[in-house]
Amino acid sequence: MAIAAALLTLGLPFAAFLLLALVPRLRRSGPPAGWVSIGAIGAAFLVAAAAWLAEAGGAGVWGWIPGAGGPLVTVGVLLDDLSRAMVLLVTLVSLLVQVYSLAYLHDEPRPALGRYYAYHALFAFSMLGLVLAPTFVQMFIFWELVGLCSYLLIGFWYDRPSAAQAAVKAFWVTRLGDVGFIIGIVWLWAAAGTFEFTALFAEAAAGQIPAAGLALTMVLIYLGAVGKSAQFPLHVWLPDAMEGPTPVSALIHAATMVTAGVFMVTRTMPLFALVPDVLTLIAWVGALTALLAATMACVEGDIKRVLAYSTISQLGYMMAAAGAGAAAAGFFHLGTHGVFKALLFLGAGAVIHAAGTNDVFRMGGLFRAMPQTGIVFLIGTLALAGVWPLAGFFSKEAVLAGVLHGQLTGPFVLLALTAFLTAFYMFRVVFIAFFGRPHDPHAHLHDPPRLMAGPLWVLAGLTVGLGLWFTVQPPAGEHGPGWLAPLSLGLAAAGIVLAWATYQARVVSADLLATLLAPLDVAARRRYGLDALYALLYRGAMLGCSRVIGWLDRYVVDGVVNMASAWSLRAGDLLRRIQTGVPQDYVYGVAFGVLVLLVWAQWGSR
Amino acid sequence: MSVPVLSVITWAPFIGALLIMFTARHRPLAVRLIAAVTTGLSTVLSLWIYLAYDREAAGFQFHEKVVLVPPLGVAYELGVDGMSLLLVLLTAIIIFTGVFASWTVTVRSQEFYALLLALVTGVFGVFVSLDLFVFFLFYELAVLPMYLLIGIWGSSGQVRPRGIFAWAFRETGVGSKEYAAMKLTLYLLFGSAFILVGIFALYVFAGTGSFSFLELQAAAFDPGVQWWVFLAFYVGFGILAGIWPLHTWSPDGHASAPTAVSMLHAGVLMKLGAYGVVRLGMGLLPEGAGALAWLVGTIACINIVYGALSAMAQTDLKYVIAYSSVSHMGIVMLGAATLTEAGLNGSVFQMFAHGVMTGLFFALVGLVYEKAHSREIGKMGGFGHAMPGIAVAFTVGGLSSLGLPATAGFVAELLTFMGAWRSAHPWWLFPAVAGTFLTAVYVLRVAKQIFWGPPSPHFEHLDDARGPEWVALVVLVGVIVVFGMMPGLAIGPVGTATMPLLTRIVAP
Amino acid sequence: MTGPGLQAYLILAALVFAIGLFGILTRRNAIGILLGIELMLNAVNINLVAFARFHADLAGLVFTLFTIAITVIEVGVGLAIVIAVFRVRKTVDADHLTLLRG
Amino acid sequence: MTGATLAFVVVAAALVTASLGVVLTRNLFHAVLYLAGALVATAVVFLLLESPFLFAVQLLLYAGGVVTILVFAIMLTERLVGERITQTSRFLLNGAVVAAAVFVGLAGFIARARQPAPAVTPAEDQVAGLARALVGPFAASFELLAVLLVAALLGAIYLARTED
Amino acid sequence: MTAFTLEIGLAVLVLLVFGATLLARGDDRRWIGWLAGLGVLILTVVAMLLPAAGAQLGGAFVQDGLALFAKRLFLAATFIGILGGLALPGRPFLRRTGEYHLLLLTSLLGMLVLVSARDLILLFVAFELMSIPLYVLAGFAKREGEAVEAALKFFLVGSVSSAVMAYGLSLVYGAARSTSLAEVAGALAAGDPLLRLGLLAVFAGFGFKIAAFPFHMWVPDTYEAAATPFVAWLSVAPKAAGFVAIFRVYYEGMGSSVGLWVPVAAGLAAVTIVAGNLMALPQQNAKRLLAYSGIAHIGYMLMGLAAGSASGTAMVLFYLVAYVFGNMGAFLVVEAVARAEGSESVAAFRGLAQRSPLLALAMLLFLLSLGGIPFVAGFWAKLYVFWAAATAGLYWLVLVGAVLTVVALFYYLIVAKRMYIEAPPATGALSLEPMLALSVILCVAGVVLLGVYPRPLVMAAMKVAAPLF
Repeated sequence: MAIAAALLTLGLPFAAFLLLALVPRLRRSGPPAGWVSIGAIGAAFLVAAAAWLAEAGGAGVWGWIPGAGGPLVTVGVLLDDLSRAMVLLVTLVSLLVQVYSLAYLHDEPRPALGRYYAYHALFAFSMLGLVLAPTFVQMFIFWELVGLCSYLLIGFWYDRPSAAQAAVKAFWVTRLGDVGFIIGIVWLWAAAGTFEFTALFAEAAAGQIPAAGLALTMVLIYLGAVGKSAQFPLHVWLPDAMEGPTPVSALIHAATMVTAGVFMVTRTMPLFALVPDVLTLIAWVGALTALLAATMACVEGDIKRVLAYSTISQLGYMMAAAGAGAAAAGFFHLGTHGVFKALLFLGAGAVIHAAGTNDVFRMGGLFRAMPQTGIVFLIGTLALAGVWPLAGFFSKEAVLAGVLHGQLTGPFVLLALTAFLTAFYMFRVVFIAFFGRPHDPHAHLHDPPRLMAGPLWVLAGLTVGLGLWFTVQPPAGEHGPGWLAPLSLGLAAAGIVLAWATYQARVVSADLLATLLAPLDVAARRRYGLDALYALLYRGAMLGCSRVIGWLDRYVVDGVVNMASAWSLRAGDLLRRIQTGVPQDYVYGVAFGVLVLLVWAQWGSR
Repeated sequence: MSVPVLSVITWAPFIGALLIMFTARHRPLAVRLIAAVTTGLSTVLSLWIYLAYDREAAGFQFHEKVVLVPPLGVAYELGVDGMSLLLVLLTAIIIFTGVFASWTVTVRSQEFYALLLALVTGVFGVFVSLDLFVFFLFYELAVLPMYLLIGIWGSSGQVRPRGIFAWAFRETGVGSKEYAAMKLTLYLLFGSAFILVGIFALYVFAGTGSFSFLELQAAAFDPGVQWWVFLAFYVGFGILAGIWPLHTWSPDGHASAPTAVSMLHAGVLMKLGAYGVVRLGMGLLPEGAGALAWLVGTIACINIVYGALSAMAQTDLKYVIAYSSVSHMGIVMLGAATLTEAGLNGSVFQMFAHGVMTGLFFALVGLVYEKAHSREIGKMGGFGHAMPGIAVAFTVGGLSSLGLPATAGFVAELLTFMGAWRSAHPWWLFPAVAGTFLTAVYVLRVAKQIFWGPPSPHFEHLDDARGPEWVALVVLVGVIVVFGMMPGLAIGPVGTATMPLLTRIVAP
Repeated sequence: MTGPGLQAYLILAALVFAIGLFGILTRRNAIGILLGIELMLNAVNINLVAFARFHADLAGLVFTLFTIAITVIEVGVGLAIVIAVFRVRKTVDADHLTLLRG
Repeated sequence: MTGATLAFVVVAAALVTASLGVVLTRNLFHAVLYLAGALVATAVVFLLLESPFLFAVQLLLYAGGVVTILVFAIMLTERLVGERITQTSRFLLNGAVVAAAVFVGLAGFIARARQPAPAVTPAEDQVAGLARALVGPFAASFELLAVLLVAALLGAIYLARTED
Repeated sequence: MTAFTLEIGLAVLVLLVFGATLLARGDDRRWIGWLAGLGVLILTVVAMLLPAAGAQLGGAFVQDGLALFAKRLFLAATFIGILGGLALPGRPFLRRTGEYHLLLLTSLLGMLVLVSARDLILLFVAFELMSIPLYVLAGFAKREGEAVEAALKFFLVGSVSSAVMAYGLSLVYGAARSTSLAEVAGALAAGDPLLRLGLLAVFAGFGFKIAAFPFHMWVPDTYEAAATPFVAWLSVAPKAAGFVAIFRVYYEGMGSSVGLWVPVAAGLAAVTIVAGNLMALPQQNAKRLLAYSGIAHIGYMLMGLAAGSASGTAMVLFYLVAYVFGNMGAFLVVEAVARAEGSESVAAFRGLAQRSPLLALAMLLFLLSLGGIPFVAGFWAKLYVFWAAATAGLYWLVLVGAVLTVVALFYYLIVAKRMYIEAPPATGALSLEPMLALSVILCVAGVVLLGVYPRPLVMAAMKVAAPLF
């Protein structure tokens, strides 16, 4: 039953994709295509929900690449608590986002819309496949496929050079991580002889996996997560990915795909558990990522990019938790974050939809103009800031507790600082965009249509509801010392207050802050020079190297060949000059021949 | 097996060529129809044998044998095993689609199709012949018509003579189609000399007075002999397989060749080289192969990275694709060199995958060129609007070539990686993986430059693929995806062929 | 009687042979070249007769007869060709006959 | 030194001088006369080698025939030119070097050759012997020679004649 | 008396043609050519049926397998040559057909005898009988400046070489004390330097005849200027004769001394291959191109000679046959094109494939054969000589040959390019004399048959070559 359910959730979006891909007429018709995809994902959601309620579990594995001794590579489905929850999240957010998109993109030409939904269906399929993967190879397969979808959706407006560039950049950077991932997978296979999680975990438990090089292997595998989950230093693609349509950002670059890395680490925790040092590394990297992203978010003016940085920062949280061994907490945060970050993105979408700009400084006083949006956005913000009693508060506290429990003081400090910054930059946006003076009083701003509002309210409701649910029934797992909750709340409050003081009450001058923290400010605005570095590496190292090789190939390797032939041509031309046409010279030829023969006979043949 | 199905597959195109030559004078449509029908027949039959092949029994099936020259031990002996099965199918697919892809050839189309079909007979013959002598004759038949095909129907690019050998470039006229045709032909004939030497050496040293593959397989050769002969085979076939540094015929040749010919040559003929190394080299000379695997694999690694980087440097679309072939043939040779089950299966699978992929690429490039009349990537842009179908197909091909899962390319590369790490030289894994990343870089770059971004001002009234051309695209894309999602289709039979081969090499 | 040995004759023949070759190489006039050829063949005759004498073998003399005859024939044909050349080209200077070259 | 040797030296000197004259003199006519001289000297050499018959043949057929043809040819060409042909030489030095080299090469061999003692008695009556040889073992060659003569004559006539 | 059948038959034919020449009247006397052709055809048939016979004339003349093999080849080649030349235009060939064929046949007679001669004198006479008519034939178009110039050069180089040869023969005779080759073989063991010198000098004479570098210099000029069908014949028959004579003089019964000639032959082979192929590269005149390529082919045959073994000899014989068909064919196609286009330059072949596909195809086949591509005779020829040289341990020589083969393919493909790739200057098929066409067809047949099924000929060559060693 469980397997059937899993296959069904997997199959529905795929069917939708095939339908849209292979029936051009349907695809070009636009909205109907959208409804096909929505219907499929909706059904998938129902199935997932049913499976969730029934707590159905089970695994099925089938051979994929045959080999002499049994299949070499297998694929299948693995439905357990982890994947169940993730499936639920993915289907839900996908459903909401797809519905939302229908209104958000109603101006798009119909074929484009059809294409959009084809991509979405493919993405849903791929993401589910990743979540349900019982083997590393399958995970990698869908890992790449979601990457492909993200590439396609970022480049949805493919005639915008910036979008095209962003899409390619996203693909390349994540691919860079995947290089490590695939190598790690192969190494693990060579060491353990299988790709299947259950078998691997069993071996890990039995300590049959040779420890030699295992750490490096796991680091390489983790590299995949670094790329996908935008960890430092491979996070550079995520902000640019905001070139895609906002709903895409909500779905792929906030709620689901980017969390795949966290999911993978959580999924394979038994293996990472074998190498504590790697876990510590993961924790530190996560915490660092969280802080850096937060600082960059503080100086960003583009509302979507702020959210993108906050996503990175929150992913850092999750990774830190996983690294601290509190995978559950990390996953918990993954879930809640998925909900309220989707909410924030969709809200931002509504705002952008109305205001027609991403720049917060060209917004203002939106709250009055579009109260619904304002409210849900505020809810999301509070949740993200980790204010009681919203979902974010609990998951964030769980993460901090986990990190603390892991004796990782350094990361903990960084994360705490991040919590403060999070509250600050989010409310910075809120105050500027929603409460500040209207930037353009004459603009006719209005709340979004029902199709967009609906999903917003659903997500808002979830955020609140989950929060209340947890207040009533605290979640299982780590609980930090008593001072933890007040601390986090305090940090959040401090952030909010600072933001209010700076951008609403204006008792503190933003410029003053900037000048005070000048070096940090500049560095953050420059994105810590990482993008520049990558650009340099790409242009200088890779393209430069390719030019050199290309030149060598054409003008040396091939040059030698041409030179040989050219030389023969010239030699022939020179040699034929001996054919002077003068008879006596021909006799000379004979004479020389005779001479050579004589000489040879004299001395050559003793 | 009452009907000599392999012979039919092999000679059907040749009959087609004769028919075209003698019946279809000045009737272009008839020419195309004959070509389509005969190649279609081959395709259907190859599909049929592919399904009818008994995988339990394995070994060589659909065996045919007619003694030609008894005293010399030359016989017309045909048969397919899992490996040749797949490649026969590949050949059929490529030529069938190639006929449609070059539907618009107008100049001297009669001769064009005749030569093309004759060439294909040679290719089929190489894959199915079990007699080394006949094998060689087919091989030459597959190589020679190329000269005219490129020389007559090719297109010239321009190469600016620079660098230390500039004078030589001027003298040889680098870039012109005549140059490309000449270079390709001379190179390949030069290689075939090595092959011939190798074959005769085996014939002599075996002393069985027979060219039959099976009998030679039974013979045991002295290791020294094996070393030398394998080297000869490696160089001879390797030239055709585009091994570095003997690959320089391929970019020029493939860039200059007309669409169908590029498809066939990059798609199938280069595989012919790899096939030769695997079938004759490894199949007959296990110890030689074992002793020289290090060389094959190392050079293959150079191919992968070097080819990818060279492709990245190109500004001419066809050259990009051509160099990508050089890079991907590296994967093929690497897989073979690993001498592991995964690697060898991957190698053979990559022959197939890359064949289809490159076929698709060259078909698309041909279409783009035909519509835009330019191969300069720099000038192109935003073609996605005008030719969405081509854009999609190109993307699929590109994804396959960068080894994206659910395309045939991924399976091949995964298997090769696995094999490489399990091989005697694990470090081979790194260049191979790096290659896939570099591929991602240049392929996406090119795709973005051509199809994305705002429409380029240089071109008006571009349009999408039309009528017959769709056949090529759809079939090839379909094959890439289907085999990418169900690799078992191919690996199943291939495994039956590769395993015995490996057991002979690894466990002497 | 003790006359000069075989070698003396052979050396003499070789000398004449070389002189003939010299003439062929240096003469411009076609007829002059013919004369050189004559000398070379003449040297052959000296060889033959000398050998015949010192081996007391008739074959050498027969050989000489043939050589002489063939020489005459060659001269005849050669002169005919020279005359034909002269008719068309109005010169017998061999080194002006360079229409064909390379 | 014996009389035979003396005779040889004299004849040899004459032969060599005549030969040099052939290849060096500027006047073609004189060259031919020198050639005649050389041939005669050769004939005398034959005589020294006790081959009277060949001496005769050489004188009559060779010196006579060849020289006559040559003179005819020269006169013919000169008539065609209309003035006396003086012939010049080219690259004397190169020619001399090459010819000398050839001579040295040959002489080197000859010097290394074994020195057979002269057969005491010359062969029995030469003329009869030759006659027997020509109809005997060498008949075939003789026939061929005849064919060759005819063919060459034909060819020569064809080339030399003025008509068509 | 069957030993002399061919020679006598040919002599009779010569007399017939002679008589005809005397009787013939009128301005078009080409019927004599038909007569000669018919006669040669008959003789060819006879030769095919003729059995080998033992030594004659006290060993001076031998009709063994080798001789018979060679004679069949000469006769066949001559037949094709006459056939191709039947329709030669131009006054000399119309009016003096008699002389033309008479000389051709006498030269042929010389060849027939040459390959049978085991006596120095007979050898020399036959050699001259073969050569002297050729000088005249080269200048047969005596009103053309080039023709007579070519004849003069041919004559000068030829007579100098024959002088050298005669000188060598005299030394050989002197050292062997006999004119019989059998004695020579015996004497060589004694190692008299004079004998070696003599044989080397003789080799120079043969070198001229087979046109090995550097005795080749008359070849391009003569080929370019002389009448093409005659050149086609000249480029194969005398060379074959030269090679067979070389086998007789240097290999037959030499026993262990054979090794003596290997370095000479190998060296000559190397320089000839290199020089011939390289010098062919820049040629623009088709006949000149073929002339140089022919020189290169001589080099390849010398490879087989250098093997100094029965198999090597056999391979040379096979090569000769393949070469006869391939080279004659190529020259005859040149003649056909030249007659239509009025130009013998390679450029005249432009677009031939579109005007006369079959003629172009024939030329392509000949070129491929000369280039040594499978399915056609030349492939086997090259393969076999390489094989022979390799078995003799001359790997360096094989390498040189193989590399230069690529060069050769280059210029052959250039011609192919002209024919197939370039556009024709005019449209409409070329007009082609039936007899010329027939001769081309014969060559095609030979090239293809040998290419598809070389075995019988190889075996025959093996059989006739074996007794030499």
